[in-house]
Amino acid sequence: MKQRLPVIICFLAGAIMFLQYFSPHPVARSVYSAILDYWQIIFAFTLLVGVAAYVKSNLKQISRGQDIPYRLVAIAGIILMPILAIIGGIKIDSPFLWVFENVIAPMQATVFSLLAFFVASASFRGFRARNLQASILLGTALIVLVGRVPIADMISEYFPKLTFWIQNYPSMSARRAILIGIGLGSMTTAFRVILGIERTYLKGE
Amino acid sequence: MDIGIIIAGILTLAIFTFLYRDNPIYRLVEHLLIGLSIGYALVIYWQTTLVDILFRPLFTGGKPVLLIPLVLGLLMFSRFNSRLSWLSRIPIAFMIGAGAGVAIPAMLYARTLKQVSASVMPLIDDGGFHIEALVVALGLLSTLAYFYFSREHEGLMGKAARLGTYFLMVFFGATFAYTVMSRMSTFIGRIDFLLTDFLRLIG
Amino acid sequence: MKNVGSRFIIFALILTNARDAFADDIAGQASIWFDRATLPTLILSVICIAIVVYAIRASKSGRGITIREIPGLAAVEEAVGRATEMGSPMLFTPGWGGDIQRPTTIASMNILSTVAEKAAEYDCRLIYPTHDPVIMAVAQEVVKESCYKAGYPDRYRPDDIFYISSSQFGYAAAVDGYISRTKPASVFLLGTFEAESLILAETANSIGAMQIAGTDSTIQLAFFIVACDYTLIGEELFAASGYLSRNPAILSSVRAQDIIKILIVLFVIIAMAWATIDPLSTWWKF
Amino acid sequence: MTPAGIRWIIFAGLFAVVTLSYLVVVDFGSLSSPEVQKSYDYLENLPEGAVVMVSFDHEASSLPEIQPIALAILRHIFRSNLKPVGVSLFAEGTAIGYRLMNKTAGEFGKKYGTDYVFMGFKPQQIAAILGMGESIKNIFPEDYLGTPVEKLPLMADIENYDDIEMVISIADGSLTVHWIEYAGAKYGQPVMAGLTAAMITSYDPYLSSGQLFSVVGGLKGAAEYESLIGRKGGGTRGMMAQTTTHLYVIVLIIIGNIFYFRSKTKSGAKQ
Repeated sequence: MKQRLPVIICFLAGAIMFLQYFSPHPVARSVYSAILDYWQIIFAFTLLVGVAAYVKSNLKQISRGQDIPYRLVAIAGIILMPILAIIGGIKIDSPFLWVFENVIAPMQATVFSLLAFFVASASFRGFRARNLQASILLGTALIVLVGRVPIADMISEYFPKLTFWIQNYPSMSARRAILIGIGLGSMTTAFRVILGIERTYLKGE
Repeated sequence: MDIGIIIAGILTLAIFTFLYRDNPIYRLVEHLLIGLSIGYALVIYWQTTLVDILFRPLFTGGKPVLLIPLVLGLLMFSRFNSRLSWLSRIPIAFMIGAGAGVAIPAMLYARTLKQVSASVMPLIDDGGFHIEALVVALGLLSTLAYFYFSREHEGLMGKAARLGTYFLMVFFGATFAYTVMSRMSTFIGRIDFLLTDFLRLIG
Repeated sequence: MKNVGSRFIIFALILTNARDAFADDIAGQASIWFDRATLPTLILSVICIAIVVYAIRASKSGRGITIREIPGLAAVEEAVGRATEMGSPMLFTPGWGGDIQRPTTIASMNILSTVAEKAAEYDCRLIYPTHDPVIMAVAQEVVKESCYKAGYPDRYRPDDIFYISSSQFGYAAAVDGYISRTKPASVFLLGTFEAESLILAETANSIGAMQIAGTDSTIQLAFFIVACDYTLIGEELFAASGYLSRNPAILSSVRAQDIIKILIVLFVIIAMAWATIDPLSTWWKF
Repeated sequence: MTPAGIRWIIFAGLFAVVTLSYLVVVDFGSLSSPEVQKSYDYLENLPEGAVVMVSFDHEASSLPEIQPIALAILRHIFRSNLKPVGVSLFAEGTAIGYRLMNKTAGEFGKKYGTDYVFMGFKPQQIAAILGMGESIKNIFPEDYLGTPVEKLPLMADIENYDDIEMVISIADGSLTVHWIEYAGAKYGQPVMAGLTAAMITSYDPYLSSGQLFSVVGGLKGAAEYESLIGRKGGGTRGMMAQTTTHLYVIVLIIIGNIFYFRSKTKSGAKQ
């Protein structure tokens, strides 16, 4: 029961979703959109479970006296946003949106911009001409880097064209092979899941 | 000056301190970001999912069939009880199964059929010999040889797979460089905010 | 002519993907149960499924399957050994881009189960942060099972497998923080990654961690190749999960994938020759 | 030197390079690529009063790159007396889109409701895009501020895509694909894109097949657009920094290799 019921449900959900792909029939489409809705609803509940587990583990750490200020800040943040939403709604000029625009968004954008630094440090140590493969990696990167800024046009009109050619032919062909491989790997994995051969998610007793 | 800009500016600088090393200031804003973004997600999912597609249609729209996802969703809470926790496998099995069912045809169409057929081009036509067609075919076939697992890469197969790695390196080099531009733009944008809005050095 | 063909496919895609949005639009074709534009996909699906079934059956009849060496797989053992030796934890994260129904995440779980078993055996701490609560739930089950299998059920620490923020850069900032504070000896970045890939990889490098990465996001592969010690490229991630777990079903799927690849190669060669001889032919276009 | 020391030098160097080159404004002359020119020409040649839809399909984290593109295009729209209808397919882009439209409308003295409107966010993007092909009022019965659509004079004459000249999707991901594949393929609605640099190559196939009308991509695209409308902004200002950062990365790669070969010959000598 503990094993078989989930396997049966997994098979049914998988088989229905597989078959509906091939059908434009209104019944097939409404089944599809119902399953999508169910999926989103279950996800939202799971989010509640995940957040509850996160809060619980933080409270545990606090009671042990570990990292109290940091964990309090995190919990305060989790509680603050729903309170603001209840008080002022989530539309324009609400406190909820103000916090999003002035606190969350700048922090997210700044974490994103850390990438510029990591791109620089990775370039410094990652592009070394150790062997032929690494030299090809290095050479291609240098050509494309130059080809992407205004000075490329000043050097030669062929520079941007060469960049474009590399991107569209040799580089694209390798990308396609990677995509084909991933497609096949995903397909066989999904197939094993539906048939109940792959039961990683059922582990643990 | 706008209090929002001051706060945003201070937080921006606080995150940049991580570049020096991990420190209490970064740690504090990191936890602030985690907490607030979890809180934000809770509100958004509550409103756009639970209220809009579950509670409202269920209780005021007369759609009792939505009791199914409601029960499936509630089963996830069984995880907090070790004797009942196996029940949470039912909604998980539903999600994994549905995802796998979509994945088979979608992956085969977008990632296999489309990619294979886009790679087929005539080598010679009215326009003469197409070196591009040859390059694409060589690149595709040799990279596929690299991804051939059930044989060691020796002999002809080894040579083809080796050629495949060269194509892979061209792809990785080009992709890396292409993305540099975007990453730098984001940082330039933050500097713009700091210099123009926060410090007001630029009018 | 070609244009008409491609437009038809796009329209067909709408029919099959858009669903509920325009029920009335389809009303005239209400009796259609099968969308002919998806025929090539259906045929390919049937062929592929047949090959997978064949390969799984063949492996059951006792023919062993060996797969070529994948650089980086031997490194998994090394990574666990390194962490044990240094007395430091290991960190495993599946990236921000995936969710549980993505096959890549399942492959990543299979590798997690091997890593967790070894970690339990050597009593090495394994930290698993994720952005997705469902992935968290499944990973907890997987690690718990691995600890049982290794014979040390008491070494399962559920608090080390946790959810942190569904926001991309909230997750990135948090994992960065964990890496800098717990200083793991080995870091596994296996799953679907987006822009956060390089933030994590460079931070892990800065504390001197050994890194094994693998993803199906083609763009992020470039960053992993440059920044990590070992990178599993696309399909290698799937093959690796079979190699490590020695699971005959996965290994025979890898064999099936290879058979399909041979068919693809034949198709491309024949179609290219055909297109060169008869440039107006379009039978190979989907 | 320790690896950490080298990292700090690299990081400090990048900070210095960007800050200094941002303070210097260098005129690269009139930059222009065919794609940006095509976008500009199209909007330039629309009659006054024509309606365009601007969709803010991006998250907050990519705002630094997206904002200059959005501002340049919006300024051109208002300057040419076109009437934009703003929407958003991403919850995070909604408030940002509203603010950007208000800001640029204010610069040109445009009035909300008659000269521009902002309808807000709709989840389930594909359903929303297809639904607007039949009736925009059905999808957005009220605007972002909660005003019923009947009270917005601009919306009085707008039924569906037939009344909209162009959809401009400003995106940092794959949402523009939905506009192309649903509004474009099904309703024949032309689609233009404002994209982050990282996304440009992903859209090449749509561009070459003509399904996507044109692209304004990355900070460089924004700079080109700014030079076309004759109003310099974040794009132009960032161009010098964009160029120097690329050169900086190239220099780092070269120095990295010099280090590598020197250490290799040294260790070779010791053996």
